[in-house]
Amino acid sequence: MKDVLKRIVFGKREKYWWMNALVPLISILLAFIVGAIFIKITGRSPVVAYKLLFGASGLFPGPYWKSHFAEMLLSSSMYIATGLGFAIAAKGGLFNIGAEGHFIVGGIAAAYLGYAKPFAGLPKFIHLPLIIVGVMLAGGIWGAIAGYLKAKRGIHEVITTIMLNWIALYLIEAWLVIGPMEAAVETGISGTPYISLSAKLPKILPPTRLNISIIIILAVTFLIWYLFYKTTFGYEIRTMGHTLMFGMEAPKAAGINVERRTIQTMFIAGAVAALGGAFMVLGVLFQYPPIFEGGYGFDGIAVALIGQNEPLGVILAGILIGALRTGATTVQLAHIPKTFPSIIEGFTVGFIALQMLIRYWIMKLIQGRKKSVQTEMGGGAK
Amino acid sequence: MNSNIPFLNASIAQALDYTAPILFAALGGVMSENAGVVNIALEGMMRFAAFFGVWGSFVSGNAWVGLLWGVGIGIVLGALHAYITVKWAGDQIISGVAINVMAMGMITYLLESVFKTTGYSPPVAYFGAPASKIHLAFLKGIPILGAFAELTILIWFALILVVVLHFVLYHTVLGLRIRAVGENPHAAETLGVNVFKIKWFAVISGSVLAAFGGLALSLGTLSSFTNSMAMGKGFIGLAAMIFGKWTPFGALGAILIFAGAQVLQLFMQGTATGFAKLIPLGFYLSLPYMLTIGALIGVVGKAVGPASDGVPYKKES
Amino acid sequence: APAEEEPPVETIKIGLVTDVGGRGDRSFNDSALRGLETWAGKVKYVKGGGYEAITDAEFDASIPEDLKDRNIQPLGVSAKVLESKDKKDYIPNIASLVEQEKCDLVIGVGFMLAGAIGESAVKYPDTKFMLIDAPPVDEDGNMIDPPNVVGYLFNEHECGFLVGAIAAYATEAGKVGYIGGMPIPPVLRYEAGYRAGLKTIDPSIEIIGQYTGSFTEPALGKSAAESQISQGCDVLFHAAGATGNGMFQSICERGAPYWGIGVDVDMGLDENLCPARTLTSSLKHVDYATYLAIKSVVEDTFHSGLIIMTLKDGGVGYAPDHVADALTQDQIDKVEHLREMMIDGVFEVPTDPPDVDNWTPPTDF
Amino acid sequence: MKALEVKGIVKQFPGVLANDNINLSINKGEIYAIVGENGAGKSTLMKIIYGLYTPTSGEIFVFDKKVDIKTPYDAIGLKIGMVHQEFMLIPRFTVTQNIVLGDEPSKGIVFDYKKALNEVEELSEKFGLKVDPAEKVANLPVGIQQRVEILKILRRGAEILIFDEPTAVLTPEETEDLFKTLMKLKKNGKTIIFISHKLKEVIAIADRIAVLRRGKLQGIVERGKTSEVELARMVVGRDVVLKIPKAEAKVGGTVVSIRDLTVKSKRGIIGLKEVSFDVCAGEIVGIAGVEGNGQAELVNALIGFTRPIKGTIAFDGEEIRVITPFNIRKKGMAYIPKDRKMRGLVLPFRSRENIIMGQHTLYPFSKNGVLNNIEIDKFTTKKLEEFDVRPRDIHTRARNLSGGNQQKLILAKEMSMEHKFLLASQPTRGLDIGAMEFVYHKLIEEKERGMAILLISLELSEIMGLSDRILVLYNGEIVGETTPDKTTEEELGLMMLGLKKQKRVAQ
Ligand SMILES: Nc1ncnc2c1ncn2[C@@H]1O[C@H](COP(=O)(O)OP(=O)(O)OP(=O)(O)O)[C@@H](O)[C@H]1O
Ligand SMILES: Nc1ncnc2c1ncn2[C@@H]1O[C@H](COP(=O)(O)OP(=O)(O)OP(=O)(O)O)[C@@H](O)[C@H]1O
Ligand SMILES: [Mg+2]
Ligand SMILES: [Mg+2]
Repeated sequence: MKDVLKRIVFGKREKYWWMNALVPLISILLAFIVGAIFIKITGRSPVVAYKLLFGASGLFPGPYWKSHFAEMLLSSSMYIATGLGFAIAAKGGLFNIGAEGHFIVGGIAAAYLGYAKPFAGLPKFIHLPLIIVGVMLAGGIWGAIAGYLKAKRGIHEVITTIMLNWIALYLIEAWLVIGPMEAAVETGISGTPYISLSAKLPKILPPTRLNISIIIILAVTFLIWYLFYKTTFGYEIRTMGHTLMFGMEAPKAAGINVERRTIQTMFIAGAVAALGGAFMVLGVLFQYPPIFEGGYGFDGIAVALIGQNEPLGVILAGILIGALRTGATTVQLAHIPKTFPSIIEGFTVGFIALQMLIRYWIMKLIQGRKKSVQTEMGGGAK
Repeated sequence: MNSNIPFLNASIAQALDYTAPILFAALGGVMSENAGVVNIALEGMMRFAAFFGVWGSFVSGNAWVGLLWGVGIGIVLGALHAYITVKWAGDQIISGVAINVMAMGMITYLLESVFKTTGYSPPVAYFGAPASKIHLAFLKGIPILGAFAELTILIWFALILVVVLHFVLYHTVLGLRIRAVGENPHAAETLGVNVFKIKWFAVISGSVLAAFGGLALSLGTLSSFTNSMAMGKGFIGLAAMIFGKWTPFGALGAILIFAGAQVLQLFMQGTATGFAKLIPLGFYLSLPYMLTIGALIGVVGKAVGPASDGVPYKKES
Repeated sequence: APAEEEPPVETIKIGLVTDVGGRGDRSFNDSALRGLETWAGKVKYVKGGGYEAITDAEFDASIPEDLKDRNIQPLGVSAKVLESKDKKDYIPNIASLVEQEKCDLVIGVGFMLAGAIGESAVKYPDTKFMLIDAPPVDEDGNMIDPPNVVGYLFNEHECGFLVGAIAAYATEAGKVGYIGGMPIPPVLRYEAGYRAGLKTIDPSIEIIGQYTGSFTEPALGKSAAESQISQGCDVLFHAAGATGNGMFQSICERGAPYWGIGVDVDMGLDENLCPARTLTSSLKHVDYATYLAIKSVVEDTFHSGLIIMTLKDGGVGYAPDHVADALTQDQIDKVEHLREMMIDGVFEVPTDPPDVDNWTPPTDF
Repeated sequence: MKALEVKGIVKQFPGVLANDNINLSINKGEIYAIVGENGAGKSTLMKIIYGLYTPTSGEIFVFDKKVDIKTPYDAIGLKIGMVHQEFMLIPRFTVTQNIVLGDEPSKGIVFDYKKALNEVEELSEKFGLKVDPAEKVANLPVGIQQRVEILKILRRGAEILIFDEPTAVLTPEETEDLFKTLMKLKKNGKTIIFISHKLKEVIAIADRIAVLRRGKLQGIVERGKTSEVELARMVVGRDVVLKIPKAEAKVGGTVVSIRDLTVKSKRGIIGLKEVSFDVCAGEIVGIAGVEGNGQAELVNALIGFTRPIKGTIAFDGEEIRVITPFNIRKKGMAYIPKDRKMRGLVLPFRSRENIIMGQHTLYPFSKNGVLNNIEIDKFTTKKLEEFDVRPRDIHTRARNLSGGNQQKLILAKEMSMEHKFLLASQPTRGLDIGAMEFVYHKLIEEKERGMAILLISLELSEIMGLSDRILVLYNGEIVGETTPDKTTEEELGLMMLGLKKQKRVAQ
């Protein structure tokens, strides 16, 4: 997917542009092959496993397809959100491990705005947008903290985002959810109160749970793409992406306000990742439970990387992972542990990392000369 | 007063016990990143090693065999990471994430296949057993030093490694070359330093260190593998390495602050009275993390890594 | 007795959805699985999935002391278990158990599934559902009572109270520890009961209580235990899931005079923990509840509603483990007497830790 | 005896034929110069000889033996050493560590730093290249850094030394030192290949001169058998007016005025002491000085990279309290940085993206925050033509441009930007004479359009030729102010070394 959009903007530039699309596909294919071998080794049947996996993945029509399809898109929308959270920061040369934190911050914000008095009971067309805005603000601010510390204090974002993840977790689950925001426990079910009807994401494919979250995230993704490749703001962020990590100062010298952009980039990253948490609360759980157990944040990194940090790529990768996870629970019926799909996810990312090798193979196929491969890389490498 | 000495020592001992796994991971990071290869797979490597250590100890009934298995998987993963990032100049972040994700899936899968459970392994021979600890009776009762009276061999190893690694990096030819490769591989190459060899070495030895981190957890602190045991420790190690400005002693310092706060936090919770009782649990639990950021803002400040850390090294064509 | 009659021709299918803890949590997920697989199904889970039958010996061994007299017999049902990796999985898991596996009864383990079971119950009126630790709720979190759902709650505070009392007698230091995972309702009920029990026997006993913030971090559990021990505690009780393994770890390393108290299941029987120094365990018979629910389906006596499992009906209790070694017969009798009193409703045990302070303990026992 | 021979070397880059069948034969003990336009293929050829690039075809002979140089390691083995256009140094390491790296004196595995220090000491004595072995390279001015590079290759017993534009970054003094060194090396029988754009130098020092153009060998001239003019014609393919056109300054109002500016240097010592001066519309003020005497500090303060510890900077009569590159550029300042790669360009970006950096927010490149690609491409095409950036392709990544062409791209970017004040720090570094001439004309043009220009340069000829007023920086202070017609290069030289002060014209 790499550079696809660059090409849309700049016209076909790289000689072997189609490679950028082909490589991830081959990576995924290889991952499934290796995955099959792995199952075989551990004494199970790859055929059965994949049958179940894909049968229930929602990717292909089949029994109960509708509900699987719905479940797939439900997860995908969350993976895309956290994936973008990572990709956006990466575009600006920032290494954001904070999607996990942004996710739960988004969750709690959504829950609060969803049940708290002044808001709850507003008409849906006001309440829902209001929640979305609030969620993005909350997640954005949480992200901006890391951005601020990076910009003003030069503190490495890796540290701050990791620490902020844990701080968010504990402040939310060991304070807010069991304190100020705790529900009246007469049902014995703790966590925050449930959100009002007006806060729930409208369903779009009854009787399934599928709701507008996927539409929202697709829209957001488009906006992000537009931001990056069509606006001066995105242009500035990309100049940082190529220089920040290597201590180059060209953008700053050119009068680009790098500090502010850094903070803004982290804000946007946080805001988008937070949407994922909101989707979980507004569309699936309807409350913030005592223990949230996201995990979406870290998978988001994988999603972003499989998608080569490009908006379109993130969408496709998000759908892939969403499908794998949806099919995941059903493979248990063949007595294959539910985590099997994340093995495939791992292999996929692995082969993506090995794309130089894959490119080299492809090149060899087209014209078995190593030199040309290297020059192609020298010329086209990021 | 004297009555507090045992408690003080015990607390320090706990802090050290808590430190060891993270410290190993951080040192692993120091090793490979000084050679210019980012390793965010510390987390996954710990998890792999924690499991294989237990597995080895389980089948052999001998903790040392477990140790070997753990080191073995460390080498394998290191080789994988090096093959991707050094041989094929692949993106180091992507490669690292790949290993982390695989660790999540594969280990659960193996745990299930080997021990028929997705939760825990049975207990195995380990280094934390009172018998196998290093006993320095003469230290007992001395304030602070007393904490070192009964530590596992792995904790000692971690502490000694800090010194060793410092020596290697800053006082040996190898160290000079490692750092040169991390700073400017092209310069190093024009002087005939074999950049690739150095990177391979640093990455593999780095991940072996990370592997020890996993072992310190499953065969040091505990005696079994728990599916979620290494959760986040590798990343804390990563953070500590950066906090410590990519130096062994720096990392140690960072982790001691963190582990200290962790122990303190638990203690304060337990003995909270009066006003302290009103402080929500969340603030106690997040104290170590807030403290870390605080320390960075207040004291440590800006950290700059090796100049070409994370930059894939490709020969010009 | 119903157990004597032949199992029905086409076997009844029971589905079970674990919460994210999953199989092998050595806690209530495993407990529920015992009720379904070991007791109702008389099978055991084997490598690579699948089941194999177990011998009568194994079967009898699996039944805890305090349930021996409750006539637990195989029900010849077949089990379908789905683990959940994520909260989002509950509903799809239930759906595939109902739609694909055509299960007669679907069991949801843990209050996390309250919503999922609630929704599904409405969606699939012809399937029966059982929910552990909570009543079913609808999309707005309101308790509902569909005709096809039975919910089981447990009085953790009652068994917590008993182990508290035992701890009070067992401690020599006059200082005991409590380790919690996250302060969620069941855990809080345990803590409240525990504190109440201690207060009843000897108000002067000091309690050091710590929350590790996680149910899955044995290393933290160990730190907590070490910290409490180094502050002079000699009896430790945990309600922290896997985190608690760390507590038993340090108990095991130190041996006498330290005692550990297990939670949910009889951890004194768990070879993997520390049988030698497990004083007792506060039992929460999810297994028995599960068994009862299945039985009601098999015998077609299923009733919807909310069932609260108490000391009286064997829903909760304490495991004998090493109580006899640590306590004098006279003390044991006192504990037993307290048990009677609770069963007879002579006194109530608070369910929220803060309430313990101004709660007046029973005296004449 | 032939030291080095290349036969039919061809190097094809995607889209660019950098070297086209080049044949050279270089005798042992001679100083062999290679000149040519930017992008002619000089560096490429050298990199091939040093094993950094693999040629598409062609053969190399070293001391009459056919060799196959795959890596710099092979080159070193063949006693070939190279001082690169961009230095290959590790700033965080000390001079000594940099020099001994790869062949370290050691006791067992332990790095014997003391021994290394002595070795370097001796080495610099032996070749008369003064450096402080214990100093961090980051703290060294380029001149000294280059010495370190030379010592590096000498220590490896190099017989053939390649210098890629060594003088581009040097002050006249440093250049003279270097030439002394080169002659000394020549006496010791070393062979030297020397790339430069400064034809005067080349004629002064080289025994033979090869001229490259568009990747082809244009011709080889013997020492003394050519003149600067003639050589220039060979290089550029047309006559070049090396004399800088004089234009009378129509001095307007003050644009920038600096008062007792005091700035700390990277190393925390005071690098600039209480400097005061004005730059007016329509004049070029030249700053002469040996590198490391505060130029960097002055530049950093003006562009807002470092905050002065004392003093004020006023723009258009209005004092600016806190200067950031952002707000100062808004006020209308353009800046040609000395360091292309660090401050000039985003290397992975294409020409079209680089050239708008800094003005991307302005119409027509963008309108309410949305980029207008058609306009950008039009503009880029025009500018590449105007500033003769090669290749013309607006999609070339800056990374793949030759040094000189990168510099041209920066000039195109900065000079076409809306501005009142131009801060030019060594604007002609690495340019061929053709380009140099072009830049001179541009600067004069600017001035006539009423721009205020502050020119920082190590080239006295440049300073003398272009400036209307000359300020001499020494040791962080302005030790003299004069005008080209009132002084000579000699006098300036003395002032730059602090040997001669001159009363300043009162402000
Ligand atoms: N890695 C590369 N990929 C593609 N083209 C390249 C690469 N390196 C150099 N070129 C092209 O090869 C040509 C020669 O470059 P080279 O650096 O040898 O020029 P040069 O003579 O050194 O110019 P200068 O005097 O400005 O340094 C230039 O047109 C440049 O754009
Ligand atoms: N180790 C050394 N050996 C000899 N001279 C030195 C050494 N270190 C510093 N100097 C002198 O110190 C002066 C200041 O160097 P400095 O690093 O300030 O240059 P600079 O102005 O920062 O370089 P630039 O303008 O390229 O940024 C130089 O003139 C140099 O001659
Ligand atoms: Mg060049
Ligand atoms: Mg200077």
